[in-house]
Amino acid sequence: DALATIEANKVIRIAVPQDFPPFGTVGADMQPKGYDVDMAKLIADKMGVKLELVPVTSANRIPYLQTNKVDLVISSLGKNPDREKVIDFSAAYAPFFNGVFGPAEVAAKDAKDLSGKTVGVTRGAVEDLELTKIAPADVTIKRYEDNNGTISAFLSGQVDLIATGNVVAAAILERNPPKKPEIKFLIKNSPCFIGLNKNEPALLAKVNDIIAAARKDGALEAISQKWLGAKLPAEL
Amino acid sequence: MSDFTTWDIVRNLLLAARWTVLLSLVSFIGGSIVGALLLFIRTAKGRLGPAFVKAYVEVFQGTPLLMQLFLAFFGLGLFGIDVPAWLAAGLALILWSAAFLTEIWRGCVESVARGQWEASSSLGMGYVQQMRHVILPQALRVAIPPTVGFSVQVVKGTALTSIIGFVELSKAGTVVTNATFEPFKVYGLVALIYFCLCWPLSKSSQILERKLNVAHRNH
Amino acid sequence: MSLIEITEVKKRFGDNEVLKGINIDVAPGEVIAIIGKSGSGKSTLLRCINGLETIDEGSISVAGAQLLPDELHLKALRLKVGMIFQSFNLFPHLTAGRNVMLSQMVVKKTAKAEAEAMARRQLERVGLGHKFDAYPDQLSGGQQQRIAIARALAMQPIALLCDEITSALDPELVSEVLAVVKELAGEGMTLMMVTHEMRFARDVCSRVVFMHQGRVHEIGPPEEVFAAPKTPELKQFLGVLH
Amino acid sequence: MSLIEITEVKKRFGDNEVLKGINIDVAPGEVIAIIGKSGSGKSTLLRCINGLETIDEGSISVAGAQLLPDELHLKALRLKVGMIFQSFNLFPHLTAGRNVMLSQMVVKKTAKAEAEAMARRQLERVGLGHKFDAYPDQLSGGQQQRIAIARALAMQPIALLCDEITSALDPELVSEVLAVVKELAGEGMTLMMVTHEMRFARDVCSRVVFMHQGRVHEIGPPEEVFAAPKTPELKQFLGVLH
Amino acid sequence: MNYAFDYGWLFEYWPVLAKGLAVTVELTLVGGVLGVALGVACAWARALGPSWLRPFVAAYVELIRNTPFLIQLFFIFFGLPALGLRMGELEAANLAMVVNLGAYGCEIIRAGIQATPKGQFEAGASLGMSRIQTFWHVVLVPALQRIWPALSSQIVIVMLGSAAVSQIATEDLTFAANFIQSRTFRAFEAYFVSTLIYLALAIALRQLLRGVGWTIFPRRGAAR
Ligand SMILES: Nc1ncnc2c1ncn2[C@@H]1O[C@H](COP(=O)(O)OP(=O)(O)OP(=O)(O)O)[C@@H](O)[C@H]1O
Ligand SMILES: Nc1ncnc2c1ncn2[C@@H]1O[C@H](COP(=O)(O)OP(=O)(O)OP(=O)(O)O)[C@@H](O)[C@H]1O
Ligand SMILES: [Mg+2]
Ligand SMILES: [Mg+2]
Repeated sequence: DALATIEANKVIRIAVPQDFPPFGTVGADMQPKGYDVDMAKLIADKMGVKLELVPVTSANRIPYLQTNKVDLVISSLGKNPDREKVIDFSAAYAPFFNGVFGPAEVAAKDAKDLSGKTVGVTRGAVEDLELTKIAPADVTIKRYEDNNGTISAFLSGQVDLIATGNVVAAAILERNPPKKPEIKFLIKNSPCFIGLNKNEPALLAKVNDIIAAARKDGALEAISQKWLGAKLPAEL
Repeated sequence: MSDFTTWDIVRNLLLAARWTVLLSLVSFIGGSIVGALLLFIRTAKGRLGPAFVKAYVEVFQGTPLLMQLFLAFFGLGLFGIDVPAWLAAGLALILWSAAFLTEIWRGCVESVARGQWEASSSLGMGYVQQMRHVILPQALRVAIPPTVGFSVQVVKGTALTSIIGFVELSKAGTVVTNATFEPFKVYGLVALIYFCLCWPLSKSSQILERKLNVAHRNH
Repeated sequence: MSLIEITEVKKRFGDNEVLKGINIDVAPGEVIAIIGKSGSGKSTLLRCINGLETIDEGSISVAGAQLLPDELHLKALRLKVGMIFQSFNLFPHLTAGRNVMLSQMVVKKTAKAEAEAMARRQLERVGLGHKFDAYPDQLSGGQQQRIAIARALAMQPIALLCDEITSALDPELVSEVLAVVKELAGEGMTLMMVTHEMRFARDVCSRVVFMHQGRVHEIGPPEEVFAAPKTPELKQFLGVLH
Repeated sequence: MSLIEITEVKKRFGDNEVLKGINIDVAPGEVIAIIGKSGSGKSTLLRCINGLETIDEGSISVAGAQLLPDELHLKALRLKVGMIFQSFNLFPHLTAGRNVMLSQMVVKKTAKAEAEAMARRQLERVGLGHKFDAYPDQLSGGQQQRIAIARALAMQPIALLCDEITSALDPELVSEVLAVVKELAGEGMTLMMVTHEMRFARDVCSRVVFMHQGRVHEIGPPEEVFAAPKTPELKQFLGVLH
Repeated sequence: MNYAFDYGWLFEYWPVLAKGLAVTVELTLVGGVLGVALGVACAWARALGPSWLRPFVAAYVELIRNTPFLIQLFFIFFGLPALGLRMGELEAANLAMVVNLGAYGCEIIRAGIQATPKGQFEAGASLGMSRIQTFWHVVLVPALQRIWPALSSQIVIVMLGSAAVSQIATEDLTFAANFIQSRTFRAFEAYFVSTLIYLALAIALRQLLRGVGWTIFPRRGAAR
């Protein structure tokens, strides 16, 4: 029983990203920070145990969990049926304001308008799952390793449009690049979940309780404001 | 969103480069020891030993190092064997380097003239004595340039340890780029640091080789 | 009693039967010259006697002991029989002196001082006492070959096998090596040598073996073999050379 | 008129003056043997005539044309003068036939069929017509050297330079190569050859050049040079060899 | 072990794997052939070429050999467009492979050229061939034969190194593995399968190169 182990050891090990802003990134001191990191801190706090952050990538985050090297994965995980066969998901803990962005001269009001275009996206991220679902067959989706790849592909003109989070697009705009990503349309608001091993009902219940409480007492709202610059949507 | 100054970037990359150096040293030194053992087995008479080393080399040279690292860390984890990341990284890198070094050195041993084996045999020396006193001293001289040359591959190979959680130079570069979105600056610096680490190695390998060729011509 | 007894020795490389039943007995102190065309199996025969090749049939015994292909027997054999090669095969990373000392120290576990004394004695014997500290690549071919002889002698063998030891030498260096061999013969060393130096064979050897297609085609004292060759093959062979 | 005129040729390697003023005139159809100790400059002289080394002073002219060290003159020269080396230098990746065809096709742009016909003719001439498709490492040293001769002949040179072309051969193979050279000499080919085969030099050559320390020390018809050497150096040299 | 391996996804995702395999093979073939060609040209320039050319080739070789492949790839794919040179990810990956193998091949082939006995150059010269003709007709093939095993190993290394191209969205074998694991979270299975395919590819490639060696080099042991 993972929960019992955590409480006995007084330590919870949580996998967080460090190359996926704004959910996980680093400061100038190379310490992890971001939405997912704050969420991890919140959970450790509420459980009253020490937090051990384990930085992961999209390639190894699930193996970390499956080999019991971490107890939870908080890495802006999106849900799909295949994934649910392998691990369990908590209640949603974060919204994801995903949109398709592109330069002013490219017109695209909804998914149908992407037809014939090339869209860049970060492989395995929520927007990858969602865009793949809604895009017409003749859209070319280029899947890059990380946000930097996606953004570089956009800035260097390798793709027409990108699908990414609002905050990432805002970060590009901040640099005032020659090519400005403007919002074209929002992808269905798909939330993120915390991942944990199967057959850990106690831990799952505990995490869900903490999320529910955090939503009530405004802690989650505060994290959302801090990292996404937006209110938590009501439907979360 | 980014609070990195250029100095922060350089500092963090240099700090991460310490891992690159440490991992390189471990894998090179360990790889040399294991490689030397394998070399003895590979060049000895008999069937089983050489065949084993051959298969070993085939597997470690025929699969991506990334996967070897992945399997050493997570694969063993699946079986409930909890190896710490540094051990898995060290192990995989050592086994990987050993495979290459054994092959490099075997070539050098084979480059020693057959007459040297025969002359030492006819003087009554056994296999280990021949290797120790006659073959290796000659092979070693030839082996130094390609061995130093291979160390460059080791330095670059350590980049793949990020798959099991090491934030060495390459990974630090990725992490910092994803915080700053300044790929050209960051990757330029990463390339520069790699170049500073590797170039002295390749250069000295070339110089050694040239020396050796000159020495050879005097024969 | 014979020192080296070679009985019905056969040797194949794959399908190629290189030695087809060789019989030679060598008495102590004999000097045997082996002559014959390229490919007739001369080198192979010497290499078999020294255990560098294993024989397929027949037997070879040296000083009464059978040649067997395991490490222990081979080592014992090689302490009795020294071999010198066409290409010298000195160890290039060691000085002349060290070349001569090495096998004594490694194989016989002779103490260093003793090995060195022996090395100096043997180098003196081949006329190269002053080259003790020279490296092989600082020496002429003739000098290198004499060092190789000293190296073999330092193991105090009871017989020496020489495979075309002057063939890789410039013509003017041949005589200095042959002089050393002649001296050894004079001192009673048992010698089996493959050679193209017919004049030397005639002057120094007690018997000449003419090999042809893996067989001993003619054998006898040099006067007989050279002056009155019996077979057309030997006649032709000697004709070609002169 | 002379075919090859060598006038006051000097050649230095660094501080080492290897040729110290050589004068030789070779008439068409002459067969010149060059003899001398190792290091006396024999090879260097031939290499200068073929333009493989540039000379420091003096002049060399072949068939009236001066030797100049630019690609164009060199190529013209080499079409006139062929060279054969001690170590054969056949191209190991090409068959005997291809070895002979290559330079015709590449240098003279001869059509393939024609080059092949020429190659067959020349291989026939050296007695190796049946080895057209053999690779060099399938051939004996003597055969390889005869192919090298055929290769040079296929370019239809007016003179051939031979540098110790039998020194790397086993004794029994020497005669087959010398037989080919003798035939060439008989057909009137101009030849300059460095050789250690004194008997051959005596029988076949029109003149013998004895080189000593970078100079032509004695020159003359073989009867004179061999029977009545004038200088002690030549006496000593001949003595060593016999 | 409490992990249950599940290869059910293979049924749905095998086209992704097949495409990945095809791309990796394509990259290896194009990179191998053009890379060796570039390597030969550079080796010629460094060993025998005009002296003004040598420093440029040397700089190229040093630069490539001493920096990671991934970064070279990034500069080609994201950097060259800034200079007006835009290419798709497959072309960029191909170019990176060629440039990379070219540099390593250069050094290997150069060693082969430098091991050519002087007599071969002289024989060529004395038959009237120019330096280039001698190189092309006389020196090159035996030089390649001499270093063929080393060159083969390098081609296999470059093939395995091609995994990095997945980072610029080139859909090679590693991309396929990553893609599949990002959808199914079956990382072990995906990586295990791709590793086996890489191993099979490496073995097959080595056999292929041995075969190529047998056909272009007519005689074993001809060059030593
Ligand atoms: N290791 C080997 N493997 C296969 N065949 C061999 C080997 N060694 C020798 N042979 C063959 O055995 C035959 C006899 O060779 P050997 O070297 O004994 O001849 P040789 O009389 O010494 O000739 P040479 O005068 O050229 O030295 C040759 O046909 C040779 O090709
Ligand atoms: N490329 C070179 N660089 C420096 N010195 C050389 C070179 N080639 C020859 N020499 C020197 O020139 C001298 C004459 O050499 P050469 O090869 O002409 O002698 P040789 O008469 O042909 O001797 P051999 O009979 O040994 O072939 C020697 O002292 C040799 O060391
Ligand atoms: Mg022999
Ligand atoms: Mg010479």
